[in-house]
Amino acid sequence: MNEIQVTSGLLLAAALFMLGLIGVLIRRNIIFMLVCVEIMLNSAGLAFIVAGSKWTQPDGQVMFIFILTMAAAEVSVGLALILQIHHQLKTLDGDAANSMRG
Amino acid sequence: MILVAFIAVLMIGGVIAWITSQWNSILSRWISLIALIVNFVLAIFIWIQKPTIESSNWIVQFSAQWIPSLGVSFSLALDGLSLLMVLLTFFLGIFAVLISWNEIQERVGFFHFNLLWVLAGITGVFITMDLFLFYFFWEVMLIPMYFLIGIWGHENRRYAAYKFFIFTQASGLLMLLSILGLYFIHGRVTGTFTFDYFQLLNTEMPADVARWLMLGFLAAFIVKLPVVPFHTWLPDAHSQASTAGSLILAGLLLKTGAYGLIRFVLPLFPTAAAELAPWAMLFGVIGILYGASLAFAQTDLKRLVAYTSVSHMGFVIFGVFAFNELAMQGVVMQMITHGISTGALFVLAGTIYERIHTREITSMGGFWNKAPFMGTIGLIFVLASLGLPGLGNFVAEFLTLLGAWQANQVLTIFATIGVVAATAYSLRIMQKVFLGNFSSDKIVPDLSLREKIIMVPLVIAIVWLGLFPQSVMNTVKQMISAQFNTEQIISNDTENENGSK
Amino acid sequence: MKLWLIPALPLIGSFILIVAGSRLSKRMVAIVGSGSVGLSALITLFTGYKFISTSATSFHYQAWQWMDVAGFSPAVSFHLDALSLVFIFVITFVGFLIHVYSTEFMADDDGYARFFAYLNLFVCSMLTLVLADNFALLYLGWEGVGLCSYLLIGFWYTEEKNGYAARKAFIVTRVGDTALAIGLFMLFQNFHTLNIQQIAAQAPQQWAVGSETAMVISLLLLGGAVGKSAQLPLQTWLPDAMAGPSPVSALIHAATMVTAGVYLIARTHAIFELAPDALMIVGIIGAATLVLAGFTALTQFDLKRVLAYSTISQIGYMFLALGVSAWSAAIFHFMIHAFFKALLFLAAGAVIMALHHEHDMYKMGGLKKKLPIIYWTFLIGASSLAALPLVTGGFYSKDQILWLSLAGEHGNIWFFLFALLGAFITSIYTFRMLFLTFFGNEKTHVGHIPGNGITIPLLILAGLSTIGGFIELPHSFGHFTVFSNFLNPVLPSVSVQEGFESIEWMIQLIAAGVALSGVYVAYIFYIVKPGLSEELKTSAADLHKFWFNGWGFDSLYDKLFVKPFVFISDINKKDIVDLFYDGLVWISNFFNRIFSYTQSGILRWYIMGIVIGGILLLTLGLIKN
Amino acid sequence: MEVSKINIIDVLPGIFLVTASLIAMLSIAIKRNHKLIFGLTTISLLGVFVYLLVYASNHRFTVEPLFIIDGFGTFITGLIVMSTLAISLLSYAYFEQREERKEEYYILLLLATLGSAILVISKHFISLFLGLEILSISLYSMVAYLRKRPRSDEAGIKYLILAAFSSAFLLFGMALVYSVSGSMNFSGIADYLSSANSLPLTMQAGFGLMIIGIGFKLGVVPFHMWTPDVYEGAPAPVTAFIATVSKGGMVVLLVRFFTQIDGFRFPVIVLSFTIIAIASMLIGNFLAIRQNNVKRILAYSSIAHMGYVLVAFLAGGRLGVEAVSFYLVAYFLTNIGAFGVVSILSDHDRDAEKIEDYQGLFWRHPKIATVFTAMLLSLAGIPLTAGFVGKFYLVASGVNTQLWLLVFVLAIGSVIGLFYYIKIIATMFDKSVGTETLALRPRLYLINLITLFVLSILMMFYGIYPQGLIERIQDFLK
Repeated sequence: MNEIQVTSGLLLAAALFMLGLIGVLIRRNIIFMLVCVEIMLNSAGLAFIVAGSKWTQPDGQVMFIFILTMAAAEVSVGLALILQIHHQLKTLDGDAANSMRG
Repeated sequence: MILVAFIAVLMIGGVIAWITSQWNSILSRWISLIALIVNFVLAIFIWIQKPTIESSNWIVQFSAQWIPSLGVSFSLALDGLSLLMVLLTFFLGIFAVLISWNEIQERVGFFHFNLLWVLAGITGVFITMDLFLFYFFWEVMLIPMYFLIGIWGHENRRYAAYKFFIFTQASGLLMLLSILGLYFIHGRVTGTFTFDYFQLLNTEMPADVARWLMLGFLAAFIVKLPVVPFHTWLPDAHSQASTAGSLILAGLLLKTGAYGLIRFVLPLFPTAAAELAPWAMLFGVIGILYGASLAFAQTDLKRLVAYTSVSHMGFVIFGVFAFNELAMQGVVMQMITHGISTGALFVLAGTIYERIHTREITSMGGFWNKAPFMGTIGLIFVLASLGLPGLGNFVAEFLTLLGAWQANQVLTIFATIGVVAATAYSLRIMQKVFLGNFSSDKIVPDLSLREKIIMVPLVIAIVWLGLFPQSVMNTVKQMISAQFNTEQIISNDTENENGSK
Repeated sequence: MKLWLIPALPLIGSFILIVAGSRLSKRMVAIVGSGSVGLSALITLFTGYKFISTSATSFHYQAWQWMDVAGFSPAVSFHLDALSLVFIFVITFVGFLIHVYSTEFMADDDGYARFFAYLNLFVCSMLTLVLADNFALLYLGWEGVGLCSYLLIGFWYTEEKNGYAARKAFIVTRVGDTALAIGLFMLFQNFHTLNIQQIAAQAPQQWAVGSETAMVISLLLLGGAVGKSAQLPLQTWLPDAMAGPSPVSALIHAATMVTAGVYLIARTHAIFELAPDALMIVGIIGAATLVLAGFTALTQFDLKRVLAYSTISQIGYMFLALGVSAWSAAIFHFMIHAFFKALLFLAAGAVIMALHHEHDMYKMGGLKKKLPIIYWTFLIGASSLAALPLVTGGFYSKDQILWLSLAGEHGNIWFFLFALLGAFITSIYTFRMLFLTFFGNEKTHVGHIPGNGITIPLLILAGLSTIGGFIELPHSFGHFTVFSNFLNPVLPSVSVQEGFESIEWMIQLIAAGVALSGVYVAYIFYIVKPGLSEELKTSAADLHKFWFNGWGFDSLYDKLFVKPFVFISDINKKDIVDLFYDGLVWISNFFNRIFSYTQSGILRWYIMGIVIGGILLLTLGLIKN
Repeated sequence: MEVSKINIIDVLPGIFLVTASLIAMLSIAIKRNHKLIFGLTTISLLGVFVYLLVYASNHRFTVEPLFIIDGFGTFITGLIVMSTLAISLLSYAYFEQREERKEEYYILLLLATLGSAILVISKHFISLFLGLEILSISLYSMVAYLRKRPRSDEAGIKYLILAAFSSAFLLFGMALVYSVSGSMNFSGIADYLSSANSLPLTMQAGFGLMIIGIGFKLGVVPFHMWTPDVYEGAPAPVTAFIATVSKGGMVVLLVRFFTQIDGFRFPVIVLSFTIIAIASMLIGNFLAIRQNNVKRILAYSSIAHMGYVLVAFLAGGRLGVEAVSFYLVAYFLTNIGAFGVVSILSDHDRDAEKIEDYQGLFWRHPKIATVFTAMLLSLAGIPLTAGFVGKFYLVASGVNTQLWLLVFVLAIGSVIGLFYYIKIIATMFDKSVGTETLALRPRLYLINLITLFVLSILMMFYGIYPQGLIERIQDFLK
């Protein structure tokens, strides 16, 4: 894989990352925030794969699999928590969960 | 070993006093009293054995490993200056216990624990010869002092305690930086990393580094002393603390600052200190006059006395930086006599507070009529405070000024004017408290036997120091002249070296 | 050698009275109080006899080494020579008489023991002052007398204004003491000792006449002297000091303490002689003070204040004498003045006591018959003060000063004219006082008739102020100079300018005439035409007020020093420096509020925080590269 | 990679912890028993500690390519394990009196410990990531463990989203670094960097993003905002865990990573960390001064403390690492002690977090108050406490490398910090209001109290006689 392709691959990942990041920032719904975080994680995974292919190593892909696993675990815990939040606050608005401050 | 005993007796005594108070509060009072008397007798014993130190500078030394990997040792030593300071500590400590005999009724055990630990910290500061250990003790005395102010103080105690703690801690940290700086510089130059005072003496370093390091040390000491404009913790702390607290603060804690100047700043950084001297003296004079002017305005008796301390401590830094034996002897005398006289004034303020429950001098007056004994004692210490010859403070101030005159004449003139201001505020105390018409609606009984037991030795001490100061001066003579001689030798050496180059 | 006993006895007396005074009976207190000074006087007599009989130049006794630091080694040691002998003689004898007087005068006072304790302490301090062989010990005595003066002026402490007067006295004199202290520092710097004899011996070798250092030191010493002796410009405290009991005024504020300045200058004449300009200033201060105080005395109505201003004025004469190097004349006038002024104060005290603490002369009168002994003794004292010729001690002592102020080697016509004017005013106000008090109609009922305790000291003092003058008679009139011969080893005699010897008798005549005409003026104004003085007072009301208030010095100092000092300390009561630290606290709290605002609890804020942090971090990287 | 016998023994602590958590899970499936699980946990932790003491203390080796088991790592692993032990002792009493099912907590605790232990010894991005995520995911659940409490859930979700968010940064950064250097091994990156004379922009961006991820875990400014909320919402023992084990593991990783790649050659990195350290020390302390919630105060103070640690980190060198190690010991002891006090005072409904809860504590429960006072003084760095020696060490390392600005800010920060530590102490020594008794049952109370006593005695001991610990640390670092 030549240098240009690596750069564009990384740029794609970065674009995805920014997309996720902006999503987290502008979304108030906690589930969407979670989803956007997942996008960011996956963009990082993509970056790993691009980098791995640049060096023709399997490490990047190994890492991607770990990221996927971790994201899954995280989402499972996250959804459970969101359920609980919804149970208590009757809303999924992230900004509503602000009882602690100062 | 006797030096370790000094500290150990106090610390252990404090713990025992705390524990026993669960069963009997009187017992804990007695325990702390006995602990202090034991120490005082020990110290007197040393003094009698070595009234004048002729051959060696150091009377007793003790050294043990502590944290060898950092070059820290548990090193204690006693020379004339330390001995006097330790004596003063135990002497005033005894009265601090006695004066709080009735005043402190709550949490007696904890009170005595703090009292003894603060004294232990102060003792440690006076006898340690390891800079790490010095800083250690320097900080150890803060916490119990904080409690003494913060728990048993007057209405605004919390604010005062905060202020005291933060001021001293902030300046202490700067000193820590300097200690470490010195430690590493010495380590780099010689290869031995050590906090040992004797080895750190004569560390070679560039002039500007020495200047900065000295400022760090100076910060801690001039806040403690205190030098205007770093004095504002003092009036609050002094006026809000319980009587014993004020006694210890004024009598002893301030002296640790003066002691530090003499023990560390001058010997460690002779050249830098000499450069600073005119400024330090200037600040001393400002302190003398500023403190006096503020003392004159106060209506809170303890606050008034607190500002007199600011004024009197101005003489200390003024004298220390005059760089001669006369002024230095004056400073040492000032440390002792101020401890006694101001301590006594605070005790007096405490006894008055016990009687009428206010510190406002506007609601006092004419107490001589009801309590002539108290009046006489008050008169004597007011006179001591204005520097009347025949009392110890005069010797101190006169020697300081006489020595300072050789160093800086203009500033000495202003410092001498401070004595006039001292007259104004001191006599104001006398007038507002003891003279005039008796105007209080409270009953003011004369001093009780216990209070007389406190006051009479203080009076004897201050008169004795005024008439026979030589016995005290002999004790530090060797130490002081050694200090100035070595400095001369050093400067000669460097001159020679420069010459040979 | 019992020299140390002289100051020690009063000290012991004072100590006993302080410690056990409240438990002793009044009789015991009187015995201890007067006895200790009496014993002291006896020892003085004995010592003086020994001193004269062995024709020694000095006795010396060292009690102990006070301090010994780096060459500064003052000892508590006493030095007795002719000068100090004159002083301790006056102090112990007049002191003893005043003690005896006080046993009756103070008999009804609650603070009986306290009074004698202070008085004894004063005598001890004063003796230390004049006996000290070094300046440090002298300073101890110097401050000690100041303290006792403070304590005794404020003796009746329940009155607020007494306390004020006492403090004023202490503080004003301390201003002078500061100058003195600095003078001592300079002396030590130059001689490496504070021993008076050594300095006196070395000074002429070290400095040439007119040397600048000598000049500065002399002026500083003068500063101390001016404060203690209530001379211009530090004279304001003495009139207020009359708040103390009359024996105190007699002893401290007339006979002894206020003349300490005279003693100091006489003692250090060796230095002053090296600074002719300083000496000139001494003379000018003396001349100005004596006239100023005289005019003020003319306008006072308080009996004791008249005497106070007259004291200032008379010490002015002594300073004038010192200024023209007429050392022994100054000391002679000191001694005579001590006798007659103590007498006047004690008599005035008796009058005031008899009239139920009435101080106003205009409310007195006609006491000649009621209090004959007081009247006669007062008359003797007053004549001496007015220097009525031939029969009074005051004539001889003052005449000597008048003569030397003109004819002495440093004398000049202006000094003489001032002194003459002073003499004229002196006799006017003296007799004004006498006439107002003892002549005319009785205006206040006489209560207490003085007993022996009061009258006997008065009589003795009256005797002394009369015969005291005869031990030193002028050249033109007997030429009997026991006193100045006696002092000669210590104080050099003054030489008279060429061509003046012949006119000495003329000067004496003028002086006598001036004194008598003063009496006549007083007689016209207060006996013959009593209304005249009132007219004069109203026609020159402003001037009268100005004089009455002591030439406005008090209000001037009040505006210049006291008010600003009090003002500054009052506005700064809260300590302006603290504002800075309050500011630090405020800033911390301000930061706290700002940063707390970021902790909003809202998740997206926090994310934003991280993002902004990240952007800053990355930008930083870009900039750095 | 070849897994040999020796390697199994070498990674035994990890295996031990995993096994323990599995057994715990199984035992829960059979029968719920709080005491049993608790016993299992403590025994397994003790076992790991004994293993480290006996076997690893004089053993240095690497497990290629993931782990390096050196003295530093072993030491901190031991510290982490012992801290977890203390926390589990505190947790037992804390959870015993709450209704929720308690047993799973210990599984999470063991796993989180495992994650932290892996972080400490990892030398590869993969192990770093795995360790971090094992730690984080366990922590999400632990933070929200008391799910009936709204605050606990709120803290959990905040922590989860923010942690995942920052993980994404970390990962992306790692990917960038990897793409430039071609290695995920620390030593490989170091090799690359040593040949490169300047930092490529991509690499720099990668490090920047990694710093965000690491900074978040450490809770340093400006990535600190989660700290107070999570500290407040989490159960007190969990807070103790976050404050100590979680942050400590990350500190060690940071030290290891940047020491290995010698990141201090690059002024950008030094500057970034300097700014972060200064901001943390100042803002952390400023935030705390008017705070009235004890847990939040401790949270803000931990921000500042991480700033202090960064000073020693930036100082680097052997003294720096020594300082970090010593400071971590002191900091662990102190923080566990402090949160232990909070948890011992907590009741069913809420944690004892308001400052009013401490009003006059000294006169009601002198023992607890004394412990708390000692802990706060240690945090403030007052002598006779380990915190003092620790701070002294930090300052010493800073002065040694002449980081005057940082050291100066450290001093200022300490002074500001004093204010709020004293505030708590002053409140405890104030006049007492009421005399309510503790919610804890006597026996549980005793366990906690003994734990706290042991902690304070250790803390004091290291404060008065630090020589032993220093020698031990120096031994390990050889």
